[in-house]
Amino acid sequence: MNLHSIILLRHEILLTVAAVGVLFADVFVPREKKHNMITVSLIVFTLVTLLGFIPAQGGVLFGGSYQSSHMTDFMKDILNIAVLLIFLQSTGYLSKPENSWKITEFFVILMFVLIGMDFMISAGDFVIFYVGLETASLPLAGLAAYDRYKSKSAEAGVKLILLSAMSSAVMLFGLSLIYASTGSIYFSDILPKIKATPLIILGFIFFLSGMGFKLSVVPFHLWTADVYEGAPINITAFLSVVSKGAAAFILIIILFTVFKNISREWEWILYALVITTITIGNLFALRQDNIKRFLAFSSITQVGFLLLGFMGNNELGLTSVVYFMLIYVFTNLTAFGVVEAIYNASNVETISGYKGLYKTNPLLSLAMMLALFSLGGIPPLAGFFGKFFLFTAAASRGYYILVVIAALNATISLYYYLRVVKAMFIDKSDNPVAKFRSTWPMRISLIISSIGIIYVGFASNIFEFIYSLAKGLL
Amino acid sequence: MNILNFFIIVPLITVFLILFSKSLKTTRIIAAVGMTIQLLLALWLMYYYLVHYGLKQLHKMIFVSDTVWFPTLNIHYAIGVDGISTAMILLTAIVIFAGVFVSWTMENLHREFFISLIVLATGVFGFFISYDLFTMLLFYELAVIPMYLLIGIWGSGPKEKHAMKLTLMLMAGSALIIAGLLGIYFSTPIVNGHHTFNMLEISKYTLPIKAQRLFFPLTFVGFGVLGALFPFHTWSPDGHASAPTAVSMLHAGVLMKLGTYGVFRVAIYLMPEAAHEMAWIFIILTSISVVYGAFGAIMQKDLKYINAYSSVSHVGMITFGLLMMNATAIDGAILQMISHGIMTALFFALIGMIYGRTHTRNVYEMGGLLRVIPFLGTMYMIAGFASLGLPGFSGFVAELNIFTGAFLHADLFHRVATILVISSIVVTAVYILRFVGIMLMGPIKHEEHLKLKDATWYEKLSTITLVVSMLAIGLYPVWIINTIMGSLKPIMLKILGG
Amino acid sequence: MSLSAIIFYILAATIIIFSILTVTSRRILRAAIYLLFVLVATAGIYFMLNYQFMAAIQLTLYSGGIVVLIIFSIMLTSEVGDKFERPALWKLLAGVSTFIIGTGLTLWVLLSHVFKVSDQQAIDVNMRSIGNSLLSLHKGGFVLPFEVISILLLAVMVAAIIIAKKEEDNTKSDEI
Amino acid sequence: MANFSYTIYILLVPLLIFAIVGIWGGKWKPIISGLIGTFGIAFILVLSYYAAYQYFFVVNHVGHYKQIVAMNFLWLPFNKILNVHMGILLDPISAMMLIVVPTISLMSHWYSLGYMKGERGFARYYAFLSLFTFSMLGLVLSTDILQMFIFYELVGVSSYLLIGFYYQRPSAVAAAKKAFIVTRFADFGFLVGILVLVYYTHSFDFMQITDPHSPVFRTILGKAFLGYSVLAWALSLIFVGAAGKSAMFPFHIWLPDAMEGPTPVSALIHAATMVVAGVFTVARIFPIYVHYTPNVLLMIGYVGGFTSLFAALIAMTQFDIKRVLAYSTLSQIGYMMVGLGVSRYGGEEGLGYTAAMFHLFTHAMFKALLFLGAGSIIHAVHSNFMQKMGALRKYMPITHITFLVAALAISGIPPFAGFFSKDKILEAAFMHNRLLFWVEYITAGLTAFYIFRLYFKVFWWTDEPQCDCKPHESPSTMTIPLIILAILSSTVGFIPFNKFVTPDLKAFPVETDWGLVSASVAIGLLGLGFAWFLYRKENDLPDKIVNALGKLYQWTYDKFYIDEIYLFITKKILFNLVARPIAWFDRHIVDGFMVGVAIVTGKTAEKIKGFQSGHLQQYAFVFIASVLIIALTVLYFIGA
Amino acid sequence: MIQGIPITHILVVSVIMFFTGVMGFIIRQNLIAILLSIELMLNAVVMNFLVFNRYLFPHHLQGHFFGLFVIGVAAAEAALAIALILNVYRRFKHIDPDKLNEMKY
Repeated sequence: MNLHSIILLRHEILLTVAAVGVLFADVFVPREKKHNMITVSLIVFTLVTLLGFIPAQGGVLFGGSYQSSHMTDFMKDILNIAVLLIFLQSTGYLSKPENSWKITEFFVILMFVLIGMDFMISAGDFVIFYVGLETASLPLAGLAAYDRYKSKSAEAGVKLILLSAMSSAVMLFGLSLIYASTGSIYFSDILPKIKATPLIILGFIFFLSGMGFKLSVVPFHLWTADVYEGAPINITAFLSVVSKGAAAFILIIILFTVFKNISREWEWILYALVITTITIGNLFALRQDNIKRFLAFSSITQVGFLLLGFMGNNELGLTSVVYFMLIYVFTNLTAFGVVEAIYNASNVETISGYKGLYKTNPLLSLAMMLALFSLGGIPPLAGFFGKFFLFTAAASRGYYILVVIAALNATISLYYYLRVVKAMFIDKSDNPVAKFRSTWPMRISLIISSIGIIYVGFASNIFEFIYSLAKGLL
Repeated sequence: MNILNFFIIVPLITVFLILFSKSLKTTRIIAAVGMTIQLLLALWLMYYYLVHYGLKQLHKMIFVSDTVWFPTLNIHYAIGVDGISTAMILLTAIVIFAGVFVSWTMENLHREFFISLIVLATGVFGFFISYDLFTMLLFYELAVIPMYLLIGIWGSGPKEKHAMKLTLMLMAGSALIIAGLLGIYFSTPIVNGHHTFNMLEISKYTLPIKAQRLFFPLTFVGFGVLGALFPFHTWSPDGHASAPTAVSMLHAGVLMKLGTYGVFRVAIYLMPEAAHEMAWIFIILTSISVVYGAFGAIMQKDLKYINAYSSVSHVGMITFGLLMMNATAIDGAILQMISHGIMTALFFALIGMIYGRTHTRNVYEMGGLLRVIPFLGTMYMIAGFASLGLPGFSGFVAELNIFTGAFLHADLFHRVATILVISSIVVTAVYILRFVGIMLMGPIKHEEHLKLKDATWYEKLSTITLVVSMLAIGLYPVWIINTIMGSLKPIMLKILGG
Repeated sequence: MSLSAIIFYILAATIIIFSILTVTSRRILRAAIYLLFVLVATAGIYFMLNYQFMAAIQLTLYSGGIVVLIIFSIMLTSEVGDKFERPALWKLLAGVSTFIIGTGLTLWVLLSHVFKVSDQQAIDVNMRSIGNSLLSLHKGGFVLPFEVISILLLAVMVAAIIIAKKEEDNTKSDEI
Repeated sequence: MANFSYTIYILLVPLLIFAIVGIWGGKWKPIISGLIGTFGIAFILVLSYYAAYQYFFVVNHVGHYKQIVAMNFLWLPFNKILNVHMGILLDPISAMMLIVVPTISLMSHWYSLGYMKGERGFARYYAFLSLFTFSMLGLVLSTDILQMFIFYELVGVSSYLLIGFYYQRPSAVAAAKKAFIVTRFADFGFLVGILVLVYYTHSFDFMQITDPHSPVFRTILGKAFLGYSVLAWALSLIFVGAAGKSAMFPFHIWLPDAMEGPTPVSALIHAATMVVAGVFTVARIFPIYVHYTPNVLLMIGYVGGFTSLFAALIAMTQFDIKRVLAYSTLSQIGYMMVGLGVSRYGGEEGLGYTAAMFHLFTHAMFKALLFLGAGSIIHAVHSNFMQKMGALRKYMPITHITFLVAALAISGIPPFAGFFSKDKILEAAFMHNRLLFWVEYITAGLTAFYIFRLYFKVFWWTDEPQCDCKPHESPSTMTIPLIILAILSSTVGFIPFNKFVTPDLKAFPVETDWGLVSASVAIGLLGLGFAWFLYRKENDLPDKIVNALGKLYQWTYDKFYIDEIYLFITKKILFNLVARPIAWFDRHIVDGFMVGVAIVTGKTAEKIKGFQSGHLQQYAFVFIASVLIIALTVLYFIGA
Repeated sequence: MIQGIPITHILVVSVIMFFTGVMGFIIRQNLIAILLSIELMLNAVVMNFLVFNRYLFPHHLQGHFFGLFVIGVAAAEAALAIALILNVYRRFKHIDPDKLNEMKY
């Protein structure tokens, strides 16, 4: 270990230090002052996030097990931002008396998870990838059951862990097959040996389905809605934004680098998956009333769009995926922030409960509308740009039919986003959510993410920046 | 700074100021001032273009500016106008100007209303000034979406359902457009390492015919949905019926023109070869639109439905004219865009005003209104006459151009289609006069209608603005025709040159 | 047939039979014990493969640790004499068909693949080489996953704590 | 050459009056609007007379005319070749119309000052009258066939407005609508005709498209469509337009209903000016008809002939005096059409043309007189029905005398105007088409009969009027126009039209066929006498005849059920069988499809909800099954 | 490398074990039994890695270590899963997966 490797590993090291530090600090905080840990954690994590932006050259460590590049750094930064926003949003929830004794754990576990993700993204072999992946998913099952007094939360936790264990078993089985045919776990060694033999294809499909599970790609998505509904909103937000982001990042890197020799095959598999994902996600989202389930299915649809970028299979594809993820962070977290704020204030988490919200809480409604429109891909919000570039990426490879299908599905998705808008702005309610003020960290996070929604689309330099990173990676 | 940017900046500033307005009074004054400035700008632009190029039948893109936006994809914020877009901008400015005055007493959530309305207009202006396909798309969708809120919140009847139908159908159209635009983009040759979204650039190439065959119908239908192309027009009656007055005006008057303008500027202009090949399909559809819309209007009861179907018919004629693909017909089609825009805006404005007084839009419940509200009644008749293509109003000139242009095709198919389309003038006369007769003439059906008040100053202002605009074209059309003709020259070269 | 072959087939048979028993036995405790047999038999195979270290880990961590943990939890959640109901028909059908198709497909792929058995000199697997590999910073070294897995374990521990920690506070449990 | 540029004021002044009175008229005392209108028209009258005088006698040698374009400007450029111009074309027929239109218009304006006094919307009325005058003058002065079409439309709309003047009366609204729509339908034909024609001639300009020597027609003649030459199609379609305005069968149905308008309007529009627009149009492009499509011209003749007979028959049975006059108008326009239909080109052969124009001219005078007289009667009796009248001669002497003059004129009794023009038409028909001659000859007799039936029923028949009213002579504002028109009706017949208005613009000598003259006078007198016999005194003989005729009478009385047929076509077929199904189709099929897509989507969503059952193991099964399915599919394709 | 045993024979064992685990996951009526099935699957995977390593690539230890880490993760997973299952048991007083469907559709 030298300075160079420390800088390369700065995200992971910073996080480890922060997590362990917070965990230790917790020991010295008396029970009745535990809520101070919120502030401490926030400050620490803000620092981590900021320090993550320190530029550094990419490089390879541990004989290829760890690959860092500008692109992976940027991906980690995106995840950091997302987690920071989630932390900001969760203050209200954590301040509730029943959670006071497990505040620190919340932060620490999420930071650990984030470390796992960072390693996963930087993985240079399948072992580190696998271990990172598990680090990034197992503890979340615990957090899903964070509201352990709630039956739904308990149910969510157990569903998540069992299904995710199964999916990782399947994925591992696939990896073993790939190992069998290539003789290595290192990406760089595997790459030249990948051919479209039945063994590799089978292994690849097992692997892909495992990743599909993490990304909630239909038909591997069934856990999503239940877990999202049962888990506390912050964890749902984390699952839907950060987990998905990390999985998408590493999957696209692996697909574009390791498996690029069988791209013809995986493109066609993804072709089918895109269609099923978007369509099924839409169909289920259509009839949800619980806002969390609704957002779950909506996020499935969004992943379907994201896969369009995978179809791009070039710099543009990578760029559009990362760009979309960035936008998705802001967009979805705005939505989750609003949902959380409302839930904390009034325990309402159904769409029908949102009726008349604009009358009582105009700003929150506007933020929600912004988020929903962005999800629906309405200009000039960032979602439009994100989606358009994903389409562009797919179209750049000639998948026009797919683009048409996806775009038509985007229209359907608009239907249910508008349904929420309708509930908030148009419908009258005898019993609307009462007027309230959300906590200041929540407001900060909503302001940041709303600005993100508006700004990221217009800011072509962000897109160009990502593109330059993508060029560096591929 | 490019003057065209003001067409976006002025509304944005207006919107921004409205955010801080406290009462309806200040809101509407801000909106009115903003839109008046916009109208003056548009008039100045038209004047400028006329004096320098229009009257001499010259073509020039003026105020061209081209800022690179997304260098990787070669997306630019490219703006500039020629005679056609200048005319469309003027149309938009007129209609939104009138629309603001029509909404003078919008009590409910006034700030939000005017903001949405003006945002919508911004989208339209942006669409007309840009010549980069991406920005066009962006503004296009920007213009479509506030519609949902405008109808959903301030509409009437089963407004949510209708707003949803409208939004979804239009966005579905836009989905096709997205695919079409991307297809066009990737069919352009790579210059300096990039494809291009720049319409002017693209028009210099002949896209591969295979690509054209795929993307022409996509873009055509996509834009056609907004242009109420049969059988994708059903959002129009419902949407218009539920929309508040100013929105109906803007939507029928301007937004539907986005569709036809897109059909023209993107589908036909960029892919003329496919257009020539496939025109017959769409000629059949538009001919159906024209006659079908007219017949559909006869049996309606609701004033807005009547006008919506009539719009289907009239806008169908625009697309029909475009598909004839000669200068005369296209010229007519563009004129028809403007003419129908103003005419139908006037109609909807009047319907709103009449509804505001009688509280019904069912024609069969009204009667003899000419007696009690002579100003509005007369205006309604004028709108009716304009709609049935009476000489002196812009519609006549436009239709005549379309018909004459269409008749330049001597083969049986075109002739039959054209004659079918021309026959709509009779059907139009039937329903217009029928409803004018029922509603404005005859005995007064309800006692309380005797107490109705005639137009107020702002109502007069908005209607008269529109009528004057129609007359300005209808009485002496040479100025606008020369402008359009001049700008059509290079386009025709592309369309016909092949 | 050599002795090792005979032993192998016995182990193989054990594994297969007890695997199936694990998933079919209607008494949970027995199922856990059957699993233990499977794991032990697997360890036997690892021995035969000359991976003593792995065999040891298998025995201690898997058979020793996990199965015991499981058995404890079984004790907590069910009475000794409990028998499950028979699974629903759809589950049975689904499970069996998945098994048949899955096995068939995978085996078909595996068996039709020609594995080139390496004739290279096998690396000597002893504690030294394992230790070296585990702590090596270079290619073939696994220090990084080793670190990460420790984080994983820490995280899982913390997570398990918040799930399992005794309820110190007297906050309400809102349902059930 | 004299400068005709002032003629533009003939068009501008009425337009200006329309605008001014239309916009501000409502705010003034009504009479001011009336006076502005009337004096404006008087001003135009002077200008027009001067222009006509200049045209006939100053710029041209009498009997040798040129077409003069007084002014012309580009109005609507279609493309490099096709342009629509607006302008003023002076030639004998338009110069003639410059006399007719302002004259009758002025009379109507003047007359209306009395007739419309105290009516609501007095200003509006004058505005519309001015609009009409503008449109009609624009029509006759057109240099360009599209200009003519434009003014066709404008004439149509001003007619609509004036018929619907009493817009609170449902019958008036219906009549106005009918008039507009029927003429609009005809205009549709007209427009298509124009477009077909223009496609080949590459010009809208009358100077070019009526030039029979233009080479372009030779080339068109070769082109055929469905067996007929394209030119014949075009010209037939143009005639359709003309027939619509001139209310030729089967477009005649609007005219009788149009009598719902105020009577002076009927006099101006539906008797003297607008309804002859069709005749004028045919006359305008007569050279082409006669040179290239004689068959179409013949058809025009037959249509005219049929209409004249048909309308005369109906006129005999009607009791509404305005309707009688309306049918009489139809009949007389039929005459004009026959005149054109039997005409040839050049020299004496062009007699029919000249006669038709002559008849147009004289008819305008006496028919306006008849209508205004009828208006005066209605003004006094407050009813349109002759059953309510009788013996009015005692109460309304001026009206009586002037009406008698007009009746004699229309009956073709010398020396009144009608005699001269009708006689010429008969002469022309006799020369070229015996069938039409006989039709017209009989019609002449019928004409004399029905007009005198009217005359006697109104002014004689009983000793006292049958209404509960006090009939009185109309005020001088109404009677003076009557007197003027009566004078005109008795004198204009002496104008030697053959010197002025001929198809080839060259005068030709005309010889009177005294045999024919006497025959025509005889038939006129016969009709007159028969009417005298039946209706001079109250008796029941007419009823007996009616009973004797039975069904035949009934059919005639019900106008041969043409209205009902139209009603059937519009209400039953167009509305119920076309529009209603389309509306239904649109709501249920097209929109239903779109809504259906939404519903199906929703239903599908409902149907597949079972996938998300909440069962952990089902999720696992779906997962594994999907993996296996994907694997099988992909491996199958890889293998293949 | 076991003398005289071809690699495929071992693979048959591991594949059967794996899919037995899958089957068990689907058919069992008890959350802990499901956990047992998962352990079967993971065990099969580990065996796969080791067999491949030994038979095909004996000159390095990558598969071997992969197996090792899988066992480590499996242990953590099992521990957490048991904690969660116990949590479910505390809430519901049963651990029957069929009755664990409060959230659906």
